[in-house]
Amino acid sequence: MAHTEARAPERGRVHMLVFDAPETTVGAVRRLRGEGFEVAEVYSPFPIHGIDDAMALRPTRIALATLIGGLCGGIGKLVFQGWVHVIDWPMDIGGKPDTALPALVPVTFELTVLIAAFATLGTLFLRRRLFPRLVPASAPSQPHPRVTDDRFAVLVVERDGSFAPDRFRTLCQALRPLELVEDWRVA
Amino acid sequence: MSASAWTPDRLGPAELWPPGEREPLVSDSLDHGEVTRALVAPVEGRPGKGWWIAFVTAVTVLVMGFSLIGWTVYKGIGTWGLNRTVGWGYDITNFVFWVGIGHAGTLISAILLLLRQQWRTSIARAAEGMTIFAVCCAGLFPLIHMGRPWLAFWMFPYPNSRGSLWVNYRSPLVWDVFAISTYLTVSLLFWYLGLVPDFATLRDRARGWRQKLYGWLSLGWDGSARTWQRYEKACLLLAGLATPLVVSVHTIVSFDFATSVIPGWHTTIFPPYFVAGAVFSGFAMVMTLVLLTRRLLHLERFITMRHFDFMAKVLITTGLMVGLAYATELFIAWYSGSRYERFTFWNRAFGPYAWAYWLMVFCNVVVPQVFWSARARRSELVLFIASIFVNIGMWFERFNIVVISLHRDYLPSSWSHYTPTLVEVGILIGSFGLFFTLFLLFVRVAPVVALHEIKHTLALQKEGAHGTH
Amino acid sequence: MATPDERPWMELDESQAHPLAPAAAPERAEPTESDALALRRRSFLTLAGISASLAACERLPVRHALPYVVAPEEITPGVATHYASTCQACPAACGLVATVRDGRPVKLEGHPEHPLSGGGLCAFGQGDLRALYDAGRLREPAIDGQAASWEDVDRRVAAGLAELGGRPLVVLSRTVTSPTLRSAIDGLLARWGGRLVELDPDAEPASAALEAAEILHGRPLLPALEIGAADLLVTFATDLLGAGPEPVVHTAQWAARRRAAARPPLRHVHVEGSLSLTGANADERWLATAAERRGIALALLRKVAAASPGAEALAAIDLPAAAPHAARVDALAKELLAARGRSLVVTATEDLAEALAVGWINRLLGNEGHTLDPERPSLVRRGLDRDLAWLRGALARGEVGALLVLGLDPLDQWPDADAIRKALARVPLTIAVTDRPTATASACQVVAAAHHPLECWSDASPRAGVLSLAQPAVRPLFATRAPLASLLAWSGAPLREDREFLAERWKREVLPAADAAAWRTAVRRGLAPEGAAVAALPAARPSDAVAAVAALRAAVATSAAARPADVLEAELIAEVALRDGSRSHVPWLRELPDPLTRAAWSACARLAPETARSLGVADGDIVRVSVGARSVEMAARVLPGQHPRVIGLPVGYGGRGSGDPVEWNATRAASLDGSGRALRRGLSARVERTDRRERLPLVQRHASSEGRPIVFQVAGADEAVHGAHVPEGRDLWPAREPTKPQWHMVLDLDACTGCSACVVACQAENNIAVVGADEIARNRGMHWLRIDRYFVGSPDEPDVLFEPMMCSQCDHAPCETVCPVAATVHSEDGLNQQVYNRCVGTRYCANNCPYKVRAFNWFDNQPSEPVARMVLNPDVTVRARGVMEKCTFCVQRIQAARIAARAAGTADLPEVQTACQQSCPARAIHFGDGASESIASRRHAPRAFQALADVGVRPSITYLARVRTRAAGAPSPHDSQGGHS
Amino acid sequence: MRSPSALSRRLLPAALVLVLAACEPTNQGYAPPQPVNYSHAVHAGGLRIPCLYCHFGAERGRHAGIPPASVCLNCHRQVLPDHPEVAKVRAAVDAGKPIPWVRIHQLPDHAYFNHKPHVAAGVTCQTCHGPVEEMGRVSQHAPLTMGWCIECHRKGSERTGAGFATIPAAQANRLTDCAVCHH
Repeated sequence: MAHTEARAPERGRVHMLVFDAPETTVGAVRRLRGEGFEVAEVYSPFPIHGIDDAMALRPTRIALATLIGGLCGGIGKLVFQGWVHVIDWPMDIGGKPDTALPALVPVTFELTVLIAAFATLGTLFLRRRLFPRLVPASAPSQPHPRVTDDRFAVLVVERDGSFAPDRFRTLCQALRPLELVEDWRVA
Repeated sequence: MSASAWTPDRLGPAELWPPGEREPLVSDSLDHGEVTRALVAPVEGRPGKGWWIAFVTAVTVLVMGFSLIGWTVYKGIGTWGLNRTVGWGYDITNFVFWVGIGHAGTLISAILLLLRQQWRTSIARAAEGMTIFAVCCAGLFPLIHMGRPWLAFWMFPYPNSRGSLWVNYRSPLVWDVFAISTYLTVSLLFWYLGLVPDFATLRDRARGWRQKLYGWLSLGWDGSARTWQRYEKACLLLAGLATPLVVSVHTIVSFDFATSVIPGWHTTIFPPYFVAGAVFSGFAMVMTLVLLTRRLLHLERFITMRHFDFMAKVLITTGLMVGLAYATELFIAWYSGSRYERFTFWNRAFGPYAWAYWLMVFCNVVVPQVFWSARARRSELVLFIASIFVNIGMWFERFNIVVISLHRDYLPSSWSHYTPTLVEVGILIGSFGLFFTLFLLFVRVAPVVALHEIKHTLALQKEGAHGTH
Repeated sequence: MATPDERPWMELDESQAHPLAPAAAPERAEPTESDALALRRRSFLTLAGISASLAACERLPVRHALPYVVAPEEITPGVATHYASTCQACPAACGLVATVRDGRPVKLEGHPEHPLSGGGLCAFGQGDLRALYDAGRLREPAIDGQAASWEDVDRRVAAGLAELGGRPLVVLSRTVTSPTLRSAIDGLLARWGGRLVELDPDAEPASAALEAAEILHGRPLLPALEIGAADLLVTFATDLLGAGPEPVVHTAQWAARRRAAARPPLRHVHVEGSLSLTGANADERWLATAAERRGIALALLRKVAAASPGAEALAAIDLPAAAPHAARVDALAKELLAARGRSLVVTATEDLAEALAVGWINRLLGNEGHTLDPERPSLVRRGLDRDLAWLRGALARGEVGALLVLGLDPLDQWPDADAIRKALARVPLTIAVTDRPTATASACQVVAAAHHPLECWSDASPRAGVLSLAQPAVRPLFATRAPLASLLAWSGAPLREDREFLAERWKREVLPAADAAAWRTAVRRGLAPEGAAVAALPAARPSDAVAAVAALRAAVATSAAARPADVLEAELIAEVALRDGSRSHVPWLRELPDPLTRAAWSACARLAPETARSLGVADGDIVRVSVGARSVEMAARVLPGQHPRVIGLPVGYGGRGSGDPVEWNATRAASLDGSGRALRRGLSARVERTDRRERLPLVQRHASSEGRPIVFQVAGADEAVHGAHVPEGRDLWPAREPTKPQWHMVLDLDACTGCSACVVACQAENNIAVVGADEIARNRGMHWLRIDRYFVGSPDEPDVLFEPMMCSQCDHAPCETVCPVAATVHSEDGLNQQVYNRCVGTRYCANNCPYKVRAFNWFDNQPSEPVARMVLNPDVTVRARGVMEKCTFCVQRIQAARIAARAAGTADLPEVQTACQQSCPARAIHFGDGASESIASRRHAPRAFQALADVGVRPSITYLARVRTRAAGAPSPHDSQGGHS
Repeated sequence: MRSPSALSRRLLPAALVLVLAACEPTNQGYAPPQPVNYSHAVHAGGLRIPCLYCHFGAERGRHAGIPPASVCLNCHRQVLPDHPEVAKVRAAVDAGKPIPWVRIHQLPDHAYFNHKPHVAAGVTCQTCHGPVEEMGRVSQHAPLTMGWCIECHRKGSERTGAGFATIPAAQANRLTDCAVCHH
């Protein structure tokens, strides 16, 4: 799902509006979407308050990965510890029973947290395709070099012939972006 | 966080700052571009004289410390002042001290994040860095304190040809191994996650090898709304994970002592006592470090006295908590009726190491009381001196727990004394060299204040200002 | 021992060459660089069993295995053989069993069948093994300081002896207990004309007692003590249980008597000035200076004589009435009179009057023949001061034609060493027979490098009627020669080999039948058979009571000069570790802490707390003690129980080559009286404080038990210990199902005298490293077994309690839970196992041990010289640096027993003795299955307690409290525990 | 854009190296040339000489022992006295110098292996040394790691068949105690 979303701007003609403040950006997105234009993506140097709502993004389910990771880590480690001390090589350590559950709690807890953290970040990186790479990722996916500094870019995609170029231009004039790049393409 | 409306009233105790006089956390006049330029300047520019002096000093101390570690490994632990009765001294004292220091970062970045304390933003990055470097210093000591450190990998359960002889999961030291390595890993992940957008900023400003380097480090960050959405969620989740983790780590470190049989160690109060002490010492160290960094990197606009005011309040609170713990220990030792417990605490206060005990009480309980004064909370000199005192006091707290409990335990015939050697003192100083070397490198590689978070805070501040008027 | 062999000790067939040394090393051994050390390669097997750690990721290095070319019959590689022999470290000549592995002795133990020592072996005797492998031994003979061949030595000696010109050859020796050696000396003296002078270099004087015996019993031999027959033992400043003449024998008798349940408890009253082990163990201890002791002895005699019919002549002597402790003297005299024939009074003194008085007391009480045996006298002390005075005079006058010094080092031990050195230079022929470089050897023309006793054939008769045999346990390591062989060579005897001479003499004079089988049996048992002919003793002159009374009257008249009350008196004392200092180079003995001062390595002057206060001296302050014109500087050690006017100076330190920073032996502080006697007691001394300090190598710095349930004493054997029991059933978790056996140890503190034999036994058995004075001072000693010493009561006259402390193998071992790598875990049979190769050295276990019995290898401490490593027990891992270690209950012995049982196909383990248990002269240590009768009955005895039982770790060691019996009405101010620091 | 598989191509070999470094290689299969070209296949296989005839130490104690050269000559004085390999042995005996055999089975020094109880328990030589009677040049059959020892010791407590029957049940379950081999 995220995959197709990310690739969406590459299909069809794409126009880019550049702003310098989060409020204007959110306002622009609302207007554009209200006018029936499809806002494919918004790029910003920091998370914009209210943009999820404006873009009508579905809430992320990344917490599920955390839960699964944590359960796997915790249960797995508990079972492994139990196997080590009860089945594989039971030893008399300090006269305590092999099944000394309280002693196994700390490590179980740590592994729960560790694997949950790995699962969360792994999911984030995988889903958002965040991997180490040499070429600046701006080339394919980042529309404007200053979106990591002080610019906010809104991408509007033209699709299915329902796009009205005149209306779009008029709206853009009203929104007063710093820049308007029509038919923006991946460099 | 992003979902809820932020109002300045939540900033902190509003009564201190009557409406209209409310001091902004970050100077309002800045725009995003200025923030970027101001904060990446130490990374992109050439280091100043101050940085070089600090760096050369730190590296020198580091080299000295590691030479002494090399000497220890070559000759044996006998180069230290430990003996048959006192098997742990500076080594574990330093370990617990550094682990404690390492608590403030995660506390500030995770717990205060969950508690929506915006003032954390300016110091969170530095505090997280400090956490990681402190945990590195801490991890060093369990490693080198071993008689045979080259076999340290036996502490990890890995399949082996010894019939698969695993580890003893009942041992608090194994818990430590898992706790410290998990804590280091999760802290690193959390820290790195926060750095990724800032690396992208650096990447997009850089050319040549720096662009490649930051290109690698920023993982192809694009700043899209969808990425930010998941990013923020992941940050919250990690904060949620890190919060019990940070509490668990010092709890487990306290288990090293609490699960033993030695009077003075075998104490159920230890987990909360250790965690409070860790926050206390961590905040003191953050204070020391941020006071210096702020001056060194000219970040007064981002780290304001208001931040220190908050930190000083945390110090006084946690200082009272450890003070309560000290008193509780003494009371319970008396109340327990155990002759061993009673003697141990009598010995702490009036035995041969009484000076260390009272130094601890002075530094940790008396000194922070100065922060009842609002003027003291806003005096850099008072803050700096007090934070140093707390650092010293918290080191001695661990020394008292480790050494004074051991040197006179159950059997009077084995009572002994411990005096550190120059090697041990040198390694302790060397660990500060490691800490500051890493920190000084860090401020040259990454923005010491989180760019995107400051910008976010600025934006919220403006929005909030609009919203309330 | 471990192997259930009905013939436990090997026999050496006389038809064979000595087979102990194999032609080559067995497998696992590599060729060594022994040539560089002038070791004869054939003489030993290399260092099998010495661990070398192997790098994990490499192929193992190529190792060669060199099998025997022709296998010797007696040796199975890796299997120990045991040889019965006799200890020759001191004249007490205890029975010995040497454990030999692959041709080298690795452990000395007591000979259980020896009629006197009965299985125990003291620290000093066990240390002799380490002396065998001492790198500093003489390796070849020398003439005028130059290495020489034995032919040259014999030629030079023969030439020198041929030119005596009527002047006597003097053989100067320690008391000779070997009848065979004595006959060889006699042969030499008969050939060349001369005289044997015997000398006992001990701190404890014997000459006056010998003279008293001569007067009372007709020959200068000490009547043997039978402590086992006594109900009341009164000892005057003789360290019977410590560094006395026969500590193993007397300790065994004393402890056996204390355990004899059917008889009234043995009461032991000890009178002394400087705290000794005997004093520490006595029920009652009186403090008295040398002069006061004489007064007490005479006052006792006066009261005993007054109450004894037929002692009018004695009563007529004007014996002093008033003595210190007058009230106690009265009471004791009554007790003595009530215990006629069942009491025993012993003294070690330089005062003939005191010695005679004690002899008379025993005679009047009818103890002779019961607790004291003049008919079968002890032969371990025969040095008479008058012989020595003669030798001094003869040397000074240049009348000695040749001097042969056998083993002694008078230049180190005599106060007038400089004069003797000058006199030696004028003697035409001087010969030193010694295995060590000594001061005397360096002043002698010929140095006949001697075998170590473990390389020699010999015999010994420490008491009339007792004769044992000594056989070598190893082939000679160096180009040395047995002293006996040297004497034979110089006397021109037809038999020149020590073994032949010995066998010939035994067949002729000792054995009932002069056949090879009887000889072989004797060698195998190490003892002369029952009813064998004993050594000839000097004939006893009939005792002349009138003359004896006259002698006493004369002796009493020569009263010692009164000393002002404020002058301190110095007393030379011996410690159990070093005794006279003849083995002061042995690292085991140097590392052995004195049981009273708890100081190792370092000589320290013992001062009473009161004295130390008035001098402003604390532990470790260097004090200068001056006796006459001589002075000595020594660290002070404040010792509760010391007489406030007596300062104890240990002898045995500072001998040449001992490695002491001070080349000094305390015996030199002794002064000479007018007759040339070396005085050791009651010396007027001045003590000054210097401004220097020494960091004393103390292994214990706190003397009080702080009222904790650690150690207890009770007033009667049936009295229960209070406060040491813990209610059962407080566990938070279910108990494990115990299997059989569960090893358990019981230590009887009432038998334990603190003699420390077990400490050295443990060190030898378990390859425990010696770390040196500096490390001991840092509290880093490696001993697995230590003997804690607590003082109870007032610091001026405290009771002393000893408590051997080792790993308690706790059922709920706190050390096990905390080890991260499971290097210390519990075994099925209740042992707390320590796996050295798994240990990573976190020291967490040691921190968590309530008894602090774990020792960490702070450095690589094992000796590097190959010869010193030969002493290592191949059954025990040599621990590397960075590894924790501790007592294992001698698990290698348990393991050997289990293998033996398995090979025999039985389920029952043979008896296992730990090394400490085996060596204990007092038999204070009991070891076995906790459910067995011998252990279980003791564990549940009234006196039983466990140290720190309230901690709840369930130790597998049970202690039995010390019983201290005080006379009715005697001051008994101390409760069972508590004390001071 | 790089795919995850490119990542795994680079990371996996690195991970593999780490895993390999962690597992300890053994000397299994070690078959060095020996100074005398002695064939167990001929003596123990073909001629059916019992192992314990030459390695008599195995019954008596810790070391099975390499037989003294004199044992070889018990037979070879009569049998094949002129064989060139036998001549080497005789030369060694005449010179009194031991033959420097290359040691194959090496246990770590901190493990106390004792042949006697194993032989007594009926463990065959081949269990550990492999089919020596088929070996021309002896090679190390088993890995001789602790895990390999323990595998058998664990079974010792269960096995009731030949050999282990001599071990009383109460003792058999102690075969995995550390002190059985480490003291």
